[in-house]
Order: sequence, then structure tokens, then C-alpha cells
Amino acid sequence: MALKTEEMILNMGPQHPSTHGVLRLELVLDGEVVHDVKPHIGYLHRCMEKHSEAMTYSQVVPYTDRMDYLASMYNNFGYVGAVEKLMDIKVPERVEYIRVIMGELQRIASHLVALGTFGLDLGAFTPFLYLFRDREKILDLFEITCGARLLYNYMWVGGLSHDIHPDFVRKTKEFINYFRPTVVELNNLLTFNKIFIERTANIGVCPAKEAINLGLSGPNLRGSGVKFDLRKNDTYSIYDRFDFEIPVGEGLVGTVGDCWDRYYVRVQEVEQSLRIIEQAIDQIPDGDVSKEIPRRVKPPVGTVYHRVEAPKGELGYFIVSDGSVNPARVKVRAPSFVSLSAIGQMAKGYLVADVVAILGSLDIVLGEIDR
Amino acid sequence: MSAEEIYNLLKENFGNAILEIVSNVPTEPIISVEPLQINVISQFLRDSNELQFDNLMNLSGVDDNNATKTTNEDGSVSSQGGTLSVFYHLDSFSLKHKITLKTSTNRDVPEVESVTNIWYSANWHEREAFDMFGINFLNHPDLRRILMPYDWEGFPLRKDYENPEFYEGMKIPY
Amino acid sequence: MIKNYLKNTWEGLYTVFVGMKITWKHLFVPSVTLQYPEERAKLPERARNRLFLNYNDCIGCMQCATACPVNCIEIETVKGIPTDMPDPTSKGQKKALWVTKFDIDTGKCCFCQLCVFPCPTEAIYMTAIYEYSEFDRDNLVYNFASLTQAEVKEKQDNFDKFQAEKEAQKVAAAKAKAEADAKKAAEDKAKSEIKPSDDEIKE
Amino acid sequence: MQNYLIEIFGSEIVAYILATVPVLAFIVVFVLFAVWLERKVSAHMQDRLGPMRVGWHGVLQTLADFLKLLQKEDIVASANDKALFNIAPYVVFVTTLITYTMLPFTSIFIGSNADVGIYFVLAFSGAVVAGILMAGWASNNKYSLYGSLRSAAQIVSYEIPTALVVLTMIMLYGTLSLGDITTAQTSQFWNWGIFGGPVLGIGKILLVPFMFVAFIILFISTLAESNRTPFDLPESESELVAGFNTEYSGIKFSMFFLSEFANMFLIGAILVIFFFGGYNSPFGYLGNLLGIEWLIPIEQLFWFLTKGMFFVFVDMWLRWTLPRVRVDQLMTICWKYLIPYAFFNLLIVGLILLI
Repeated sequence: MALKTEEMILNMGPQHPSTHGVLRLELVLDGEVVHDVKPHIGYLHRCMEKHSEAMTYSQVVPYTDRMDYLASMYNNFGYVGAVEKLMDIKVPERVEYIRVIMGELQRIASHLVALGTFGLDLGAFTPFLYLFRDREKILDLFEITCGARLLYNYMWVGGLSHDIHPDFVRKTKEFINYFRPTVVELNNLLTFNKIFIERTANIGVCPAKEAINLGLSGPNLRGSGVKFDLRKNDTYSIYDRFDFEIPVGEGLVGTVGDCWDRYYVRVQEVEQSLRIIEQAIDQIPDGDVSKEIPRRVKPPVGTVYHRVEAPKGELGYFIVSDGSVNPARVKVRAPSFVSLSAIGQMAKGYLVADVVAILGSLDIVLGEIDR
Repeated sequence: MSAEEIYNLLKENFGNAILEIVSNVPTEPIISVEPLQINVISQFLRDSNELQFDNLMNLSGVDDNNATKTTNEDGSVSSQGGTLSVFYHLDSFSLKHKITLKTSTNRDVPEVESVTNIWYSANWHEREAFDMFGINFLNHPDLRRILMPYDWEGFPLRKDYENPEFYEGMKIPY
Repeated sequence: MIKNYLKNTWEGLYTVFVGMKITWKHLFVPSVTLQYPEERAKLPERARNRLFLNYNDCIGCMQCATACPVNCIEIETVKGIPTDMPDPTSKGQKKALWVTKFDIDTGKCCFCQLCVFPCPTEAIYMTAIYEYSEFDRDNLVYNFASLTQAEVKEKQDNFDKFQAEKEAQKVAAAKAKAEADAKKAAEDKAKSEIKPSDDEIKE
Repeated sequence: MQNYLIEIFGSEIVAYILATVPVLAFIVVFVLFAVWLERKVSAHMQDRLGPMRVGWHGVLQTLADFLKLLQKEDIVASANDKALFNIAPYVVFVTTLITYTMLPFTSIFIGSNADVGIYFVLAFSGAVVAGILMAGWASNNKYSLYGSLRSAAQIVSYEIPTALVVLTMIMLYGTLSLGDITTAQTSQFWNWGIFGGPVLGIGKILLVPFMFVAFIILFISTLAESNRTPFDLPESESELVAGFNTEYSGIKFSMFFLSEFANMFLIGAILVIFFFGGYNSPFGYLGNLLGIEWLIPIEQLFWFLTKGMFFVFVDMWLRWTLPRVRVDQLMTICWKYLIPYAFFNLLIVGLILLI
């Protein structure tokens, strides 16, 4: 006798513990097997792009902070980079070095949240708190520099709001020495745990070709085995001066491009960021960080698309200038926005619990998706 | 490949569908194309061996703000004509070159061919452009609003957009 | 296959014990928690928290209000009159305006510090105070202007009066000038027209 | 104990009801303590402090939480199946409570030293499924339904390795009664189940590794039966919000909570009884040494609770170390790993006992 079965629709979110914010996923399920995923977004839409049109160029910077609130420094970095490109400003060396150090510290901080919440999605609570504890130490470094812990408004068009604190260099070195062993601890506690591997290996497999077509970027793309990093392949700022590797997914425990690879790429990137900071911290030249800040930011008529390797992936700013002090259009190509659009393709055929794992491995931030 | 070469190559293949190249702007040369040919051109850009643009970095709707505005008797401003544009920023992983395409469509019936079947990542970008500017992407698999509520009226990022007074009985701003 | 099976079993158990060892060690690591109301983290000197305005130093130049991306600062000013000028700032900069209203809606403030940098007298700055929650949203609007309603009215009246006087003086001056001109013109006319006018002829 | 009460009150019913009072009181006090312990253990493992405000290091925190839960509104949504929804928490709690009657806390206090002891415990800990299914179905919530179905599958599956290991142990002791099993392990700690129990000679040395395997299997499978991490799929927070108790609030929710923690001690107690000598002291009794006879039961209670609490602690330790397994992996662990191992173990232990 054939039993009559039908698909069931399960609403995951907007209030759900592991949707990383206010995301609603409409899951079409057959038992526990996912047949389709439809994301519904916009719950955190704050009209950032519309607001920007009414702001002056420098007033947009605090708004960019609030997009990817886990990596505000990098959002600043991308935006000011775009405006500087449009205005053809050459920022002082010191500013470049400080920006890179801040950006890499921010990358570590963002990756720590990504790794921690990924573990949390799979039920491992403790690594999450260890990582948050370490992230606090990075935020302390930001706090002594610019006074804010989360939304910095630190990088301005042409310069920085504050010079680094006299203690900053010493404290950063202390942090690096403190932090290295905790990565090893994370690997022992979570990365190579058998249950964790079982939960993530061969789940959400995304081959390189598909990953490119889906528009994945950053660690998600590298997890699929594509050796592509904007810091090296389309270099900006002064990244070409540093020596670092691009970790890619190798399918160490499963298939290339599975959740575990995406996770492990992030773990390795943390180490690479530490290397960049170590190289940069000793070379910071002297200088005035506010020398090149224009009194009035008024770019010429034109458009610019500037992309940077944000912790979540390729963060692009498309700015249309009509020659006035307000931008005519600011479009943000948010990495999470594109990553999330891929979830429908990636999660088909897996279980409900795997949707959570895939979502966690994509490392999305709803602030950036909804803007 | 430089933008000029790409332009010439496209011109050879598509003739009148390729309108012009603007290369004296500050940052990047822009190739303007016909909105209803964009899918064919995109297909060529992705699949041609010399180009291999396999990555759509960004797709962005823009209001060109060139409508003629007339002030009515009651003080309200109505605009006519003008264009909405869509910018495509393409990148090739293998050949490491970039190009910007631009296509303009008229504001009253904005229609552009969708490129979702060529680059999947265009899917949500096109939905966003539809949501914000009302640009109708033909042959898009799932053209719905994305960031605004599904029953929102008007297209917020158009320059002539005015905030509604009420949404679902709630006063705006509250 | 059997080998794989046993390997899985062994790895499953072994990695669990590795993890347990780590958490066991952490059981004896001193905690990082601060018992908040009793213990407080020391804020760095650049801490960005509640905005504060040193009212006596404010010259009412509106630069902070223009810089604010969220429009949380509201300023109204009245021009001072020569007999009733505001005292100069603590650094000796002269003030030309009475700041009659300086409201900061800290509920709107986004702590971006953009208002602090343009201030020419360093009157507005961010403090280390971060505990200022209120039960009523209106209480989050801070009025920094220390002038009372009456004083504001007085300044306004003064200015209006001054303005009116000035206006009157101007008018008077203009009138006087006009009169003088007229007079002069008349005299000139009289001089030039020795012959009586038509009216006089009529009479 | 019952006989003593029957003598005092002259009525069996009153005596039996009164005999449950200490058990109930124990569960409530234990849960209050265990919840606090769980929070403290998790906090210190995560370099935090945990509750610190109510009482010394927050010992009264659970009491405060319990009072809060009592005051909360008892929400019953209109689409719920009211009767089942209201009964479910009590079914879950009562079935857990009933199993406690079989536990030998000391040599003189045992709810019922029935001959079918362990069989009874297994039967009633399996009956929890009924309550959980009721809760999941009656909630009329998809998450609850998933949680309860997972729970049913999980508990039913893990009954099998549990039963196989229990069978092994029954072969060793030759009895089903928990009281008798404990008595068989008296005098010295090398008589404990983990060291081969009351068997003597070469068999004892041969038994030790297999007893250890049996212990691990029983530990894992009972852990799974009590729905604790890494097997807490029925309420897996990150997937199913709170599983079968998503819709519950207030006192009904606290019933689920109570039974979860009571279950934790129950599995600890079962492990202790089978492998660690039950209430037996490893070093002999202070009471015997001093000649104070009434001290012995108190010492026995102390040892029983200490050993039981140790396993409760290990549960917590595991919970704050491991991620959660997936539902199909849960079944894999049970059917592909635990059951074959338990079965082989059973055969080998049987062979050794035959020698």
C-alpha cells in the first residue's frame, strides 16, 4: 500500500536561534529532507542606500559601519577606498599601514564570530565563548584607538579619525602572542572533533565552477578550492607588500567545497592575518594621519566600483557622483547578500540540521544583506 | 584585454546593440549597450574564449536623474521622461580583466533582459533593482520585491519617490 | 571496511576525550567575567559615549549640527547686541551669538563623533558616561542651553529692539538723508528756477 | 522501610504514599542543585562565572527561577489539543519518578526491592516517549512535532543497546533486582561491576576490558535516552528552537525540566549500581570502624549520591564540550556501532562466564 505523503512547509525564522539575525527561511520538507529553501529577507532593511543620497560623503561612513556590524572597519575601508579612487587622493603611508593592520584585526574578529557561531549552530557552545573572549581583546585594541568597540567610524576619506594610541603596537604584539595558542586549542576542541567532522564534511558541497556562478566570494569561494583573494589578485591599498598565503579548501576530511572546508579556510585565514599584522606592525612609518583629509569631499562627476576583500567576501561599493557633495547613488555589493542567494541551490537534498550548518558556514550577517 | 578592445570585439559581433564607449570618465571605461540585447551580449561575454567573464561582481540599478521636472499648480513635482540605468561590473577569474557595462532604459516602461540564467548571482541583484527602481527584468525566474515588504507601493530609490503617509494603517514616520 | 569501522569508533572516542581534556583545563582558568555594577572595565581615554557640551564655550557656529549624520543636534541662536554680548569662551574666543537652544537627542545619537572634530572651540565632546538610560524617551533629549525662557525672550527682545532701533536709525538716517537730499534738491531747484512756477502763476 | 511505615500507620496506602515523599523531596532538591551545578559547570568551563547574585555564588538562583516559572502565565494556544497538552508534562514527570522507586539509595531505603527491578526501570524510562509524543503532537507546532518524533525514534532505538548491556550485567549478577545487584558488589571495590563483579579467579581479569566496553556503551546509550547533548536532538536548540517543549511555559515547562534532570540522576544511578557498587563504599565504613551502626546508611547514601553526582557531572562536562550529532548519525551510532559492539560484548562475556 502506498502511503499518501505530502511536502511540509516549515518556517525557519525570523525568530529562530540560528538564522543569524532576522532571516526567514521557508523550507519545503519531505520528512527531514529539504526539497527547497526560499529565503525571505528585508527584516533589517534600514534604507542605507537611500539615506546615503541625502548625506555628504563623509557622513556616509557611520552608515557603512552599520552594514556588516561584525566587520565595521572593513566596511569603512571599502567605502573610503572607493571615494578616494573617485577623487584620486593618495593617502599617506602611515594611514595605509594602520588601515591594513586594523583591517586584518577586524578580519580576525569577524572570523572568530563566524567560527564560533558555526560551532554554536551545531550545538557546541563552549568554543563560541572562547572565541568571543578573544574577540573582546581585539575590540579592546580598537577601543583604545578610536574609542568605540563595534561601530568605529575610524577610516575617513583621505585619512583616519585618530592616530593610533601609543600603546597600540605593544598591545597588538601581546595579543598576537596570546592568540596563537588559542587557535590550536580551537582545532583540538572543535575542528578535528569527530562529531563536528561528521556534521560538516560532505555537507553543502559546492564545486568550484558552481561557486563562481553562484557568485560566492571570499572564504566561501576559497573553500570550494578557487585560489582567489582580492588582496593578492586585485590588490588594493598596500597588500602587495606583505607575504601571506591564500588558504583554499582541500577536502581534508570530505569533499572539496563542503562546510568543513569553508570553516577550515577561515581558521587558516586567521593565521595568515596574524602574519600580515606581524609584518606591518613594525613598519608603520611616521606621519600625520589627517594630512590628506579633504576639507570638503566633492568628487568629480563619474562612477566608481571599488571592491575589497572583506572578511565575508568581496565587498564592493558602486558610487555614482553627480559632482555635488552628496553621492547620487551608493550601491553596496554585500558579500553576504550574494552568499545567501546561493543557499537555495546549496541546501537542496540535505536535512534540516544541515541547512543550519550550511547557513552557518556561509557566514552571513543580516545587517549587510538588508542594509 | 583593455576596454577598447572588448568594445571593438563586441561591436564586431553585435553591431548596433553596442551603443558607445565612454572612456574619459575618472575611474573606469563604460560600454553602453541596448537593454533588450544584454542577455545575448552577456552570454557572449561569458562564453567567448577571449573574454571569459565568469564573475558578475555587481549589478546595480541607477536613476540617472535626467527627467524633466514640472511643478504642478498644487506645488507637487511630477517628472517625465528620463532614463533608468543598470550597471554590470564583470570580472574574469581566469583572464583577470574587468569591464563595466551600462544599459539605459526609459523610465516609464523600464525593461531590461535578465542575466540570471548566465550568472546566477545576478538573481538577487536584479530583484533588488526591481524593488528599488521598478526595473522590469524580462525572463527573470522570480521577480519579486526583496528588501521592501511585498505589498509596498512605489520604488524608493527613484529620485522622484515620495514617502507615503501610511503603510498598512501605520503612520510614516511613526 | 572493518578497519574504517574501528577507526571511526576510535576517533569518535578519542576526540571526545581530547575535547574533554580542554574543557577540564578551562574549569580552573580564572574567569573573564566582570561583575558589572560592582566591577567596571576601565574605559580608555578616547572612549566615545554620551555627548557633552560645554555650554560656556559654545559659540553657536552650527558646525556640529551640520556634521551630524542623524540630525540629533538642534541649535538656535540669537545675535548679541553690543551692550549685551555673551562672555568669551574659556580660551578667549569672542562670541557673537547667544545660543538660546542647544538640544542633543541622545536617543538618536549614533556615537560617530563626527560632531566633535569640526568644533572650533572644542566645546562639544564625548564623555565616558555610558549609563544614562531613562524610562521616558523625552528625557533622552538633553538641553544644554542654560538660558531660561525669560532670558531667551529677553535676548530675543533685546535683539529685536536693537534691530528695530538700528532699523529705526537706519530709517531715520535714510530719512534724514532723504530730507537733506530733498532739501538740497529743493534749494537747487529754487536756485535754478528763478521764475515762479506755474502754480504760483495761477495763484 | 515500608514495613516500618505500615506498622506505624496501620494502612498500606498511607505508608506507600508517605514512602514516596523522601524520593520526591530528593528529586526536587536534587534538581534545584543540579540546575545550579549545570550553570556553574558550564560557566567555569567557558571562563565565565555563571549566576553569582542570589545567595552564595548563586546557589539560590534556581529557586528564584523556579518561583518565577510558577508565576508565569500558563499559555495554552487555541490550536493545541488541550487535554493531551495538559497531561503530557505530568506523564513525562511521573514516569521518571516511578523509576526512582527501584533505586537502592541505601541498604535500608529502597522504594521497592522488586525482583524485576531493572526491567521495571527500562520499561518506565521507555514510557517517557508517550509523554513526549503527546507533548509534540498536542502542541500543534511543526518544531514540536519534529522534536517529539525524533525523540521517539531515539529513545526506542537506544533501548536496544541499553537492554543488551543490561543483559550482560544480568548474566554476571544472576538477578534483575537492583538491590541484589548492589549487595553482590559489597565489601571491596574490586567486587564492583567494572572490575568483573563477584566473579573470582582468571575470569575476573578477562572480564575487566569487556566490562569497560559495556560501561561505555551503557553510558552512551543511557545518555542518549535522557536526551542530553550530544544527543539532545529532540530539543536541539539551533534547529528546532526547543523541540517538543517549544510551546510550553511556566509550571508545565518546569515539569519537563524537572524530569530531564531527574533522568540524568537516574542514568547516573543505574551506571553506579551496575558498575560502581551502588551505595557501597570503596574503603569500608566509618560506622563499622567506630561501632556506630546508624552511621552506615548515611555513609551509604553519601556514596550513592556522590557516585551518582559524578556521572551527572560527566553528562554536563560532555554537554559543554561536544557539538550535537545529526538525526541520521544518531541512528548510525546506535544501529551500526553500539548494537554490534554490545552484542559481541554480550557473547564474549557469556563465554567468559561459562569458563
